[in-house]
Amino acid sequence: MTTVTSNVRKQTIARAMAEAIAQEMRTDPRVFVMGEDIGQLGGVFGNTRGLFEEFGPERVRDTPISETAFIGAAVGAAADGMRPVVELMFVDFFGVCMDAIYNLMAKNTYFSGGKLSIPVVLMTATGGGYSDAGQHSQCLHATFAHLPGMKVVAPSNAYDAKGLMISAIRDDNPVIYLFHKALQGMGWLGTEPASIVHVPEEAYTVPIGKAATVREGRDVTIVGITSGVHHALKAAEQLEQKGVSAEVIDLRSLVPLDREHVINSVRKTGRLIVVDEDYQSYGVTGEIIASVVEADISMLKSPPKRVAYPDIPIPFSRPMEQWALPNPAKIVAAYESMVK
Amino acid sequence: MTTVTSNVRKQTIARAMAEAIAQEMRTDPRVFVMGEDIGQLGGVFGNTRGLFEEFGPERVRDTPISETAFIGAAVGAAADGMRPVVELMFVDFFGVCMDAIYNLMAKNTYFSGGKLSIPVVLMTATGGGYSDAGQHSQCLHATFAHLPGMKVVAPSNAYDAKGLMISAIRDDNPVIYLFHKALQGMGWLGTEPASIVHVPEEAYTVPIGKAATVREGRDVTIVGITSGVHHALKAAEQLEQKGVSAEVIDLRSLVPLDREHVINSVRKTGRLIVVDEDYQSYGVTGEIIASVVEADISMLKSPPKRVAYPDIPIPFSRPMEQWALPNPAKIVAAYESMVK
Amino acid sequence: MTPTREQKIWMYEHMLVSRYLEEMIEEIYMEGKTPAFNMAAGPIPGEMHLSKGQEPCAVGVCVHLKPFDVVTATHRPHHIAVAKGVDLNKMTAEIFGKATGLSGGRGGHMHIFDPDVNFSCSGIIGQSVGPAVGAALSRKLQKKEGVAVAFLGEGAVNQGAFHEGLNLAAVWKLPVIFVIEDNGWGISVPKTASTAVEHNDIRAQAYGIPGHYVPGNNPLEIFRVAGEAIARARRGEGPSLIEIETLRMAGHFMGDAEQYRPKEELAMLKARDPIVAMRTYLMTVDKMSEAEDQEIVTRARKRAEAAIAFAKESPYPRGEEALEKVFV
Amino acid sequence: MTPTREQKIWMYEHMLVSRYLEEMIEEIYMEGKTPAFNMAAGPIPGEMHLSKGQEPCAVGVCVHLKPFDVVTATHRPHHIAVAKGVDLNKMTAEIFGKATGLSGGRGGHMHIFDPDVNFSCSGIIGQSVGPAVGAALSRKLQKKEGVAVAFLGEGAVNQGAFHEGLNLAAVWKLPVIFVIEDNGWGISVPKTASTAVEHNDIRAQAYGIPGHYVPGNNPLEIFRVAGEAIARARRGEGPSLIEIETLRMAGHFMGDAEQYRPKEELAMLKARDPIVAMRTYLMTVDKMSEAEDQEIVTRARKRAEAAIAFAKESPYPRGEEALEKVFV
Ligand SMILES: Cc1ncc(C[n+]2csc(CCOP(=O)(O)OP(=O)(O)O)c2C)c(N)n1
Ligand SMILES: Cc1ncc(C[n+]2csc(CCOP(=O)(O)OP(=O)(O)O)c2C)c(N)n1
Ligand SMILES: [Mg+2]
Ligand SMILES: [Mg+2]
Repeated sequence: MTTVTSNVRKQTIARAMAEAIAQEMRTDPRVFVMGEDIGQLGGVFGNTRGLFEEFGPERVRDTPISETAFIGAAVGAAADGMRPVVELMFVDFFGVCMDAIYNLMAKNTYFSGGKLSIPVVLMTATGGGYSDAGQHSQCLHATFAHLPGMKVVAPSNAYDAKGLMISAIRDDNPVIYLFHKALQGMGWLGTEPASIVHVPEEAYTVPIGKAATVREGRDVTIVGITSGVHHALKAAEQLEQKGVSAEVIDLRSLVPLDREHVINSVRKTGRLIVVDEDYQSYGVTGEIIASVVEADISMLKSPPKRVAYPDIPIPFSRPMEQWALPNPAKIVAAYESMVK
Repeated sequence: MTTVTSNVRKQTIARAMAEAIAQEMRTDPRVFVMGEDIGQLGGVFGNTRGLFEEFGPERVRDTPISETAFIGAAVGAAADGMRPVVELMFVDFFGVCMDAIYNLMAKNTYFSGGKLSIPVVLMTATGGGYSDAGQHSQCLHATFAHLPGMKVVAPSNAYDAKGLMISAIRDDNPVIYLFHKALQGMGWLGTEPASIVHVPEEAYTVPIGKAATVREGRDVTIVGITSGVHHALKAAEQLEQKGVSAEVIDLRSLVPLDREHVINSVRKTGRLIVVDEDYQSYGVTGEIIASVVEADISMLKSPPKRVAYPDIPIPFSRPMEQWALPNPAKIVAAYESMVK
Repeated sequence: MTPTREQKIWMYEHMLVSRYLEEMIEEIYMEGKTPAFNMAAGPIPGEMHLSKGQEPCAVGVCVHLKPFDVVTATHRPHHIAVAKGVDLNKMTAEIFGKATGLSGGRGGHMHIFDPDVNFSCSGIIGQSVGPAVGAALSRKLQKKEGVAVAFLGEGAVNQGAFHEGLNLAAVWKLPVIFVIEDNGWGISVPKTASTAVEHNDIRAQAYGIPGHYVPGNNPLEIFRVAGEAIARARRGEGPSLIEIETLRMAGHFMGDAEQYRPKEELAMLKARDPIVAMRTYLMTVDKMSEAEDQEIVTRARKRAEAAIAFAKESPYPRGEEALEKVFV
Repeated sequence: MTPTREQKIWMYEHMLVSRYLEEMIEEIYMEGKTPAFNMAAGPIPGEMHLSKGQEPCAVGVCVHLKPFDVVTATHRPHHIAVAKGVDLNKMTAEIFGKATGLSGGRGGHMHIFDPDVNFSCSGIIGQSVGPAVGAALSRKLQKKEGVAVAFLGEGAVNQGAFHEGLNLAAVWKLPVIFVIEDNGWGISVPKTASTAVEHNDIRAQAYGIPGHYVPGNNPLEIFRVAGEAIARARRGEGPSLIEIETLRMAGHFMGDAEQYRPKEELAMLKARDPIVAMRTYLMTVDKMSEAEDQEIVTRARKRAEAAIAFAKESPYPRGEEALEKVFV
């Protein structure tokens, strides 16, 4: 059917992010973009492609390699009425600028008693799987989500990517926007086909702080974010072959965290597996599990399970990295160990 | 009895830390100390007092306010055979130097395939309760414990403080040593009397990665670290008045985490409360709870509880800060809500 | 560039307001902290960094600023806040942790935020720089009037944020002025032990921007140099760096016994009080009469007293208000 | 300070080894990555930052160094590692992610660590500085022979770590040399858009240390300037800063289409190849014969070939070895 096909507008996350930023820049002159190589290059990960050409060097500003300065500057510009979208090229570089992020961006609203709004979007690339080693492959979900004062979102597909970006730009609070390299649809980083989905042309929002059930099921709840969602969906398909019906939840936001959504699902399925590409300990998996069991311990038929990155720096060599990463097989195995 | 009294050598944590460092410096010429105001001033929190006088400015080095430089330098010196003990004055300042800590100190051993040993002790002050507001009162336990490659210890009393410091200095790996300001025994920061205990004069070690049961009990396990241990002990006394027997565990180390110790206790008591002065979400409380339930969910008689810092920046004003902090009453209330 | 008599009086008066306010705070701070000094006790708990002796830096710069100009300050912000026109009552209430404070007691004395006059602080060394650069960028992008001034201590100059911010401001030619208050000390560490050069104005060369060193803690000299730098920024000619020799008359924070500080230096403090010098100057050069001085002194003291009274009378916030204002 | 003929040949040969090794890596890197370029595919996955064109910086500095001297490098480390005497076989195996690699495949090409010759890297911009300063401090404290050299790109100079480290080294007068490889680009951003001054040698003034600018990507000039700075450090006279004009002959990393780079600049790359220039120089000035050249070329190529062969033949680590070596 031609009509249906022509309505489908499949996009990558990279493209969806750039489109969202462009649309907001067109309607809101306060929005501007800063970061390394986000101008003429269009961003190392493609998510600012086309912006420099359309909006020029004043509103799409390549910066020196000075993250503390330009993120600090974003805070000052935001307090002065602008709405900066700032890129930290890899999340792994947070350590050179975490004070600007966390002691300025995240806290100045509180320090001002709510008088100052700091509407910064800090977008940054996460994730591994392509042998970029220990300083360029991390997720660091919990590193950001643990620290109050910032919202934290992370899309698993292009539809959410656009909607969450527009929500983030319009939000009067700082938002950390994590995008996973392997889901960007950049080709040269591998591409998860399921991240490329229909993206409406018009501007729309996806609410920050709301999880989504991306697959319904009865026997087990699998919770993930970004890459974890895709592993979960693949595992669910494999489980289906074995007659197991898995429900898959995409958290989409880590702060605020939609605990209710997860709890309601586990209440139904009685089993919980949490998938996370971030380091396991003191992380997302622990928080989700604790949130469920502190709400109600009786609904669980077996101990919850986690499939997360082990507590080791990320190795370069492919066999080691692939061994360490979460994957569908590990999720299936986790389920099987639950019921045996 | 005179003999007994004369054997008791009560010390503050600050004093115990300084004594440990001094003893190691006497026996090991590779040990030296760097940081802001750790020389003539003896450290803002007293934990290097006397070192400058005994060892002089070469081995006890006041630094410029350049945390990235001197922590990075500690990594280079450690790789070159030295054993630096470095102070980050407040843990809250991690953001200006986290890359040196986390992308260098914590990972260089792995990057070198285990060939390089990076024996740095990074000691830093945590905790609030004295109205130092949002950039000077945090604990950030999970911020460090989440990231692999560093050991993380945090004493609740002077005996452990000395033993853990000696272990940390002798450890061939990087160790984050968190000391809580309100337990330092500095007077001007308030003093928890129970942190001041007998400290043997001779050098001794407390193993890194081993929790301690600081009070035995049957009805509930209360797990804490630093200030949380003291709140737990006070809560246990109050519970005892009500006929409830609480077991209190001092984690002492967050990495490695002595999960077995906690699990064994919960197996006995059937109930778990985790106390933490760090922000609640994606933190220590979630990790402990998840570790217990993933081991065995059937041993819990009721949902586990957490008494942690709410997910807000730390307010200055006393009524707000005191309201937000964990305390014994909150622990008692948590227990009561469990059994009602 | 020389100040008018009116500007001089303005500077003098604002130095006095800051000084009186701090003297009153100093006294109240010690309530509940004697005989045993416990920072957590008394009507004003927590750290207290007094700025006495450094008032010339604040007034000499801020006399050139309008409310729409932006100032970012440090952990030692009172004098600057006073000179920038921060609401004195609300600021004092904030220092007391009261509900009527600028942020309802959430920030305290290291986190003085008054958006009405574009004033903010950070307690993290060096972190006044980025936000000032960003505010200047914002003005440039919006083509809106106004410059930004970042204050920082001489100890802060060795923090990476300083370097990154100055380079960024220079590359983008932003209307921002970096003012270093060189009081010779970063807590217990003297400048000579922490900084590889004698004066930090030379560091301006690393960014191709003008650098100035102002000796003598003299409001008139500061007026001149700051005035030129600010005018330059207003003309769109980019950033400047100014280092001012000043004086920390108190300890790093209250409770600091200053045993590390040479006795001779401590003995000289009173004699080098810049307010005394300014008064003498005004009397000699500007023929300020005793009566006029009394009037100014009284006005200044009354403002401080009113602020303290306001703070004292104000209620505390309720504990659970801590949960509010994390997000807007 | 002028190099002996032997030193010149040494420099030439080490430039060749690095170049040949990279050419072989370049070819193998593309295996499995055509027609669709996917960084994750092929025998050498991940990012690949080639140093071709920058070899003069490495040899001109490292010819003065002994194994006990310390070198810290960047995300673009091959040429420096070669010149510092890193084990070529193990380094190449590391780049392939093999079990026989320097770190058993844990680090890859951005994390070349060879403690035997005191060589290490960081993939984080600016973070070569701190560890070099620390190694220099260690030598001073231990009264042990040796200097430290931190290499960094011109883009890295605007990172806070640079500023902090130089000040610290200057204050403590440590035996460390900071070498900036100015290839004009930080990924797609030209130096003019990121740096407020034309040459970074002027930034040495901010730390009261000697600063040198070496134009022309010429090993002999680099030899002279680096030699003096290293000798100065060995004499205990403290740190120096050197900026070297060099040339990025490849894209930032492999796969970079370099559309941001002026066509004329790209067209000139081959003509500006420093190895060709060095060969010409040696033939003209040092009367290197074709035969001698052939000998050197063959020796260099053989070393590279042997390293590649070693890497290829080596086994991969087992997946679960990932868990090892987190702690010693
Ligand atoms: C990044 C960071 N490091 C350390 C501190 C602790 N600290 C607070 S004030 C201070 C000294 C600052 O010296 P200077 O910049 O000269 O300002 P002054 O106190 O003299 O006004 C230090 C080290 C801090 N707040 N932030
Ligand atoms: C702190 C940090 N920010 C950004 C990056 C990403 N990055 C890698 S290389 C590079 C450019 C570096 O330029 P330069 O220092 O001139 O070295 P070159 O690549 O030219 O050798 C950037 C921005 C990084 N690795 N670390
Ligand atoms: Mg100072
Ligand atoms: Mg470069």
